[in-house]
Amino acid sequence: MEAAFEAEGGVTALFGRSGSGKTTLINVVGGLLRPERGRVVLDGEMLVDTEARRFVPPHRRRIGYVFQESRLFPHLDVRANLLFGRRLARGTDGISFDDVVDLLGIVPLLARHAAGLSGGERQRVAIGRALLARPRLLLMDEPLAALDVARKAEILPFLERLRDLGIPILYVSHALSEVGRLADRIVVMEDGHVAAAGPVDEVSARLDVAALRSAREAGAILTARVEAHDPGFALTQVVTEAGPLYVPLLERPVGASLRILVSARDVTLSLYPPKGTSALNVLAGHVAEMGAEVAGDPTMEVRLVCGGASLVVRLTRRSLAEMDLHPGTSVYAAVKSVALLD
Amino acid sequence: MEAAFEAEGGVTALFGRSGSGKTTLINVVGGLLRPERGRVVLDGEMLVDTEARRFVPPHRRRIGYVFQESRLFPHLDVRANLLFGRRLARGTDGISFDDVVDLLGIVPLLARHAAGLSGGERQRVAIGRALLARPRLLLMDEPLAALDVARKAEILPFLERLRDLGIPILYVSHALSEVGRLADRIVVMEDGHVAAAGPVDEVSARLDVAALRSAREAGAILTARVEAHDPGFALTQVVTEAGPLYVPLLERPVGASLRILVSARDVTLSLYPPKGTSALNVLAGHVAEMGAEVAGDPTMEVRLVCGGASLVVRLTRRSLAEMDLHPGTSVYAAVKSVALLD
Amino acid sequence: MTDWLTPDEWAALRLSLLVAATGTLASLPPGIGIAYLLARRRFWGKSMLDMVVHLPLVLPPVVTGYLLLLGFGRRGLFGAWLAEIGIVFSFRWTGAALACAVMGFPLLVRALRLSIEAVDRRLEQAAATLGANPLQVFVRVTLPLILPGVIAGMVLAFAKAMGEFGATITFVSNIPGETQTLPSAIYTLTQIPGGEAGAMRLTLISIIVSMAALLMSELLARGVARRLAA
Amino acid sequence: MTDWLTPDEWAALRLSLLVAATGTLASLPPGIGIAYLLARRRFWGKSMLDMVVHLPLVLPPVVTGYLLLLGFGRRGLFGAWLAEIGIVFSFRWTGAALACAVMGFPLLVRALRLSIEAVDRRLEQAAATLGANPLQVFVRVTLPLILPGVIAGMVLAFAKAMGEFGATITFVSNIPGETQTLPSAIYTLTQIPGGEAGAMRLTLISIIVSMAALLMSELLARGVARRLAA
Amino acid sequence: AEAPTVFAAASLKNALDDIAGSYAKEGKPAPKVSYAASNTLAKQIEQGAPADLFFSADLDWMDYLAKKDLIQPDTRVSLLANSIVLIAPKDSKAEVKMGPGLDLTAALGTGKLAMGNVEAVPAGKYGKSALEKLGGWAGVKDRIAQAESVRAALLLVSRGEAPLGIVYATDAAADANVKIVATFPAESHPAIVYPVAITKDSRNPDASALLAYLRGPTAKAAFEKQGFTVLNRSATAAQ
Ligand SMILES: Nc1ncnc2c1ncn2[C@@H]1O[C@H](COP(=O)(O)OP(=O)(O)OP(=O)(O)O)[C@@H](O)[C@H]1O
Ligand SMILES: Nc1ncnc2c1ncn2[C@@H]1O[C@H](COP(=O)(O)OP(=O)(O)OP(=O)(O)O)[C@@H](O)[C@H]1O
Ligand code: MOO
Ligand SMILES: [Mg+2]
Ligand SMILES: [Mg+2]
Repeated sequence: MEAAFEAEGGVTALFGRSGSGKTTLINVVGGLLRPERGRVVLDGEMLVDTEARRFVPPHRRRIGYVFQESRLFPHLDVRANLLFGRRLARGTDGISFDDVVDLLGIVPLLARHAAGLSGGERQRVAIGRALLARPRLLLMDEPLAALDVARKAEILPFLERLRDLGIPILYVSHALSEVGRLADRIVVMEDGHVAAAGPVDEVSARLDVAALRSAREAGAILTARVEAHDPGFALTQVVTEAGPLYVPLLERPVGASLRILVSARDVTLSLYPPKGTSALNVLAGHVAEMGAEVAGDPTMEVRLVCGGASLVVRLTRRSLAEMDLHPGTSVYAAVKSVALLD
Repeated sequence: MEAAFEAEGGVTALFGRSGSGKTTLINVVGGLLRPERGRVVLDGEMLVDTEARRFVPPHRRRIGYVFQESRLFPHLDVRANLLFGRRLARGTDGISFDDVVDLLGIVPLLARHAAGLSGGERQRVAIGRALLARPRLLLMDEPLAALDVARKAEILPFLERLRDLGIPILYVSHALSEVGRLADRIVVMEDGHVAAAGPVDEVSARLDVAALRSAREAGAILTARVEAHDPGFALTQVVTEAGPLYVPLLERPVGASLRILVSARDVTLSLYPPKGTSALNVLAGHVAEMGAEVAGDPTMEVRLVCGGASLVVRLTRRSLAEMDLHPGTSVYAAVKSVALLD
Repeated sequence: MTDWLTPDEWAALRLSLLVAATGTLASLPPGIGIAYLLARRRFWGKSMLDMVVHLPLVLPPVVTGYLLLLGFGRRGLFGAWLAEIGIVFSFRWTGAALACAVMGFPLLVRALRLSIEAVDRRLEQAAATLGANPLQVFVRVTLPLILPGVIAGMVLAFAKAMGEFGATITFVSNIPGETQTLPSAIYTLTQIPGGEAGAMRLTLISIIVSMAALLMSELLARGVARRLAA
Repeated sequence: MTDWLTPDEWAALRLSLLVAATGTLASLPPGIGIAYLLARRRFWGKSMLDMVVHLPLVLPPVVTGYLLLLGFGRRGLFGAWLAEIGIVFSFRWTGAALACAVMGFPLLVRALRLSIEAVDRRLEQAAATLGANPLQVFVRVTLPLILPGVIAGMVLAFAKAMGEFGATITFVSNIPGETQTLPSAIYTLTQIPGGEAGAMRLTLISIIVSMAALLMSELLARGVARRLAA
Repeated sequence: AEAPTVFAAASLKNALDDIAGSYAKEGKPAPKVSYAASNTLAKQIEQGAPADLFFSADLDWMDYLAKKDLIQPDTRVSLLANSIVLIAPKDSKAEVKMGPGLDLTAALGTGKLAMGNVEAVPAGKYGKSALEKLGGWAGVKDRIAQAESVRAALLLVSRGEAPLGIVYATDAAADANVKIVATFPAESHPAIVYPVAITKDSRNPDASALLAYLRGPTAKAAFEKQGFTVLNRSATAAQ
């Protein structure tokens, strides 16, 4: 297994197919596996350096870990599980206990024993437990896979807040949409090595990363700035390099910056400006790059340039032919605003 | 906990938020929990009847179970895990070992021990193990949650084949899209009781089921019939009661019937027939029902009637206002064909 | 070899091995059964059964031997009855094996019970959904998972059998070639002025035998552990 | 009460309880330490340590007692040295407790080791990522998880201590009020004409005491199991 | 004064408990008696056990200590004598002609002869030499069930496991389930003697008073009640 990448604060998303080595990689970062060769550096501190025979044991790393299989302590109730790391971490900063249990919706579970929880409940407790230990870095291995979409939507903004508090996160997920607005950087793994790594808007708009393509979740991630709020319709207008967009009402001050995912499949192209449609957001641009044609796959990806940003669009080859798209063709991209914050 | 529903063959999807009682319910069906009161009937055979004090033990039920936490046998290698139930089940019918391991992509793992597998690998082996025991009914508790989208897309058609072979499936999932084309019936759980149950097209188009709404995955499921194939563009044309649609090429004979999901968020409405757009599928219809307005939520759902079928559309309240939609308004619904089989 | 052991001592060594191995193996099936009952079932008289199993540990071995004599002697409660179907314990090596089995029983059962209690019952449930009946579940899932406990219990019982003499000598006496096991021989030597050297020699042999058994069990256990964890 | 026990027998009962409790409790910390080493670490001499721990099981108790006498007697190797720092075992109740601790040690260690081996190490890893150092991991995760093993081991050791006399009588003799435990008293009674009735009476008392300890341990274990599984 | 400690052979328990009781009634400090096998006690004394008196069941272990200079030779007394008898279960029809040419094979049938261990247990050693002297040893030497103590041998006969056994007269008298078939002539085996002595390390001034009491009339009655013959013979050395 080979992997070299850097992540400077913020959220780094780790993508890759089942068995591609994501868990193995974060185990190395967390200190649960000793790499044969390699170095791990956090905040300038050398955690692992096989050449210098340095290996900081996990308990001195202050790296929180939300495991794929939750690993709650069966001998403790939920409250004691949550407080396990809290007591060990010195200091009083960080997120409060009440905030965490409120947000994760586990207040009614506090006195329960770990064994009786449902799959999703276990995972939420595990997230809370890792957060409360005041980690310097948070490793999350598919933390939301067992959760329903609504619960996911509740927890994601919370993770966003963590990122804004300055806790870097290394986040394993199969769903680009899940980390779209969260991640600053993306690392894509394939067969134990890094296939692509870089800033999220760069990597996510790449048409050549098979793992992203096969994820059917390809999309572009845009940096946006809050422009105005419209509480009546519960919308917020943001400005991106690609143009202005409406998104569901945000609790952010005007001027705040954020990231949004525009999924390739949520964009409809047309040659003429659409009229009288339910698509609130229409961006003008031109085709910049055509993806590869895959036998048996009716779809293709196209990269647009709208203003100063790229958008990825997935459409059928048939539409492509009917619209006669080529690099340079001017198009209008209609984006359903509801898709922005999925 | 209270639950009453019927499922006659085919796939029944079990929806509901984390902790709503999905696992508990299928544990009762599988015989791992004894209900305080109630009856469970399979193929006309009374499995549980608390009044008659009848309780068929799990090993005599021939009900396969893919657990939320895989539960592989740690003392056996992957092959022996897979063959565990195979040896016990009499007869030679059913899916072949080679087919199963091929499809699940676990051939390279056969000689490995269960403990070394990645999360997704474990889950795939667990699916294979349950299938190979030749069950009369298959219980699947979020079997695909740990898998990447590409792997999901590979396994879903396989489950479809199982359904067509006549093995009924009770399928727990958080993702409507996942079971959209699979499920015949939907049971929605809320706080331990059944909130809605019925044929998939009926339930999925209901605007009043909070669990579906909050799932942000609402949509309508249409019954379709294969009309023609277009291998050049890798598309198949199907006919639904709502009108003709293009979907990715299907390996089904002309005339075969199937189900497709039209997600509420994948439909764009316009007042005029769209022109020069990448949306292949445009259906004409009229607004039939307006969903409830939820404070703070910029979106609303609208039910259309197109031909003889219903479609659910989610759009912003602002678009609604701009387009001045009312029950009875004639509209055109543009559906991106790529969304159909996701 | 034969130089440093008298024929009687050779016989004692051979007999000890036979007795310890027989006693240990014979007590395994009932040991597993009782450990399973104690670990998994609730029934009337469970505490009683638990107590009876522990009794040989609590009682001075001589008392256990005495009780065995009362029960399984020629005129004993069960002994008389068993004799009719041809099973005789008194003054036979089989009696020594019985004594060792009884003395080692609490150790065996505890180890097994502890292991059974540690088995993840969700795996047994999974086996049931795959069509395994309770017996098949036990043989194909529970038993392989408790192998470390089986090995540990057998080591304890075997070691105990190699050292047991109080109950043995009281029950079946000390007949060279018939019931004189290694520990009986050692005990006798400690009772004779100047017998220390002989006692120490036999003790060493007994240690070597047990050491070999222990090493073998550790190797076995390591193999099992690797299978379970790797 | 006092009617059916002579003062000497009362003293023996009190002493047995003291000796068994002390021996069991005192052997717990080293027992846990050694079980942990044997279960988790690989080191040179591990087999040797394993063997030494099992020795009291393999050796006839009389031999163990004799070795204790040689080692920890007033003139013994360690005995003489320990006496200088004020620790005297020979012919004191402390010696009886030492004998019981030694005899019960293999049983205790095995139970603990079996439990430690069954602990899911991924839980310990999880504790480490939460900032727990190895000692904290052990105290807050491993130890609570092996409580069933701790209880089982202590019951075995206690029961053994209640029945042990071979090593005790050989090491510290059979002095009423000083080193005469219940099993020694029982043994003595079996050695004299007409002593059977007395022996049976004392045996019953010993059974009742052990029964109480066993029941208590079962209740404790059930509580622990409920905490672990419910 | 501190009560003296007596290390005594287990078979003396009944008698010594009686004697200790009456000794205490006379206002003397009641002795503490540690009962165990003679060899165990001898080795403990060798290792510095706090014994004031050693009361052995045979001469060998007293000699063992005497050779190591661990007893006060001038205090040594051969206090008691016993005899060994041939016993059978009480319903037995066995008859044996005691005397030279003794043959037990017929009476034994297919059964075993229960004895104390013929090398270690005193009663076993005496029994063996008597059988040798009377000529019956060769016939039975492979048919002996050697018990760990004379009590265990008695038990084997009492339970009907063995048709014949050799035990002390004192033991046989106390068990209703056995009957004495014959008594071995005193000259057929070394004298069965229970010697007592004060240990070398004894610092207890009451030790000699207790020893004197053991040789006195009250003690004599108690010993005789248990079937012992009181010799009360001073002996300086062993042969
Ligand atoms: N102890 C081991 N021995 C052998 N192979 C192993 C071991 N642990 C992991 N692997 C293999 O290494 C590969 C990477 O595993 P890893 O758990 O990192 O995958 P992953 O990317 O997290 O996958 P998933 O999304 O399914 O959890 C897998 O093929 C796995 O089977
Ligand atoms: N043994 C138990 N004791 C008490 N409560 C329990 C027990 N088992 C389950 N529950 C509770 O019952 C509710 C339903 O649990 P269940 O596992 O069926 O949920 P679920 O719908 O499968 O959720 P998820 O999607 O998170 O897996 C949960 O709140 C759970 O905590
Ligand atoms: O129970 Mo013992 O004292 O080891 O024979
Ligand atoms: Mg993984
Ligand atoms: Mg569940």
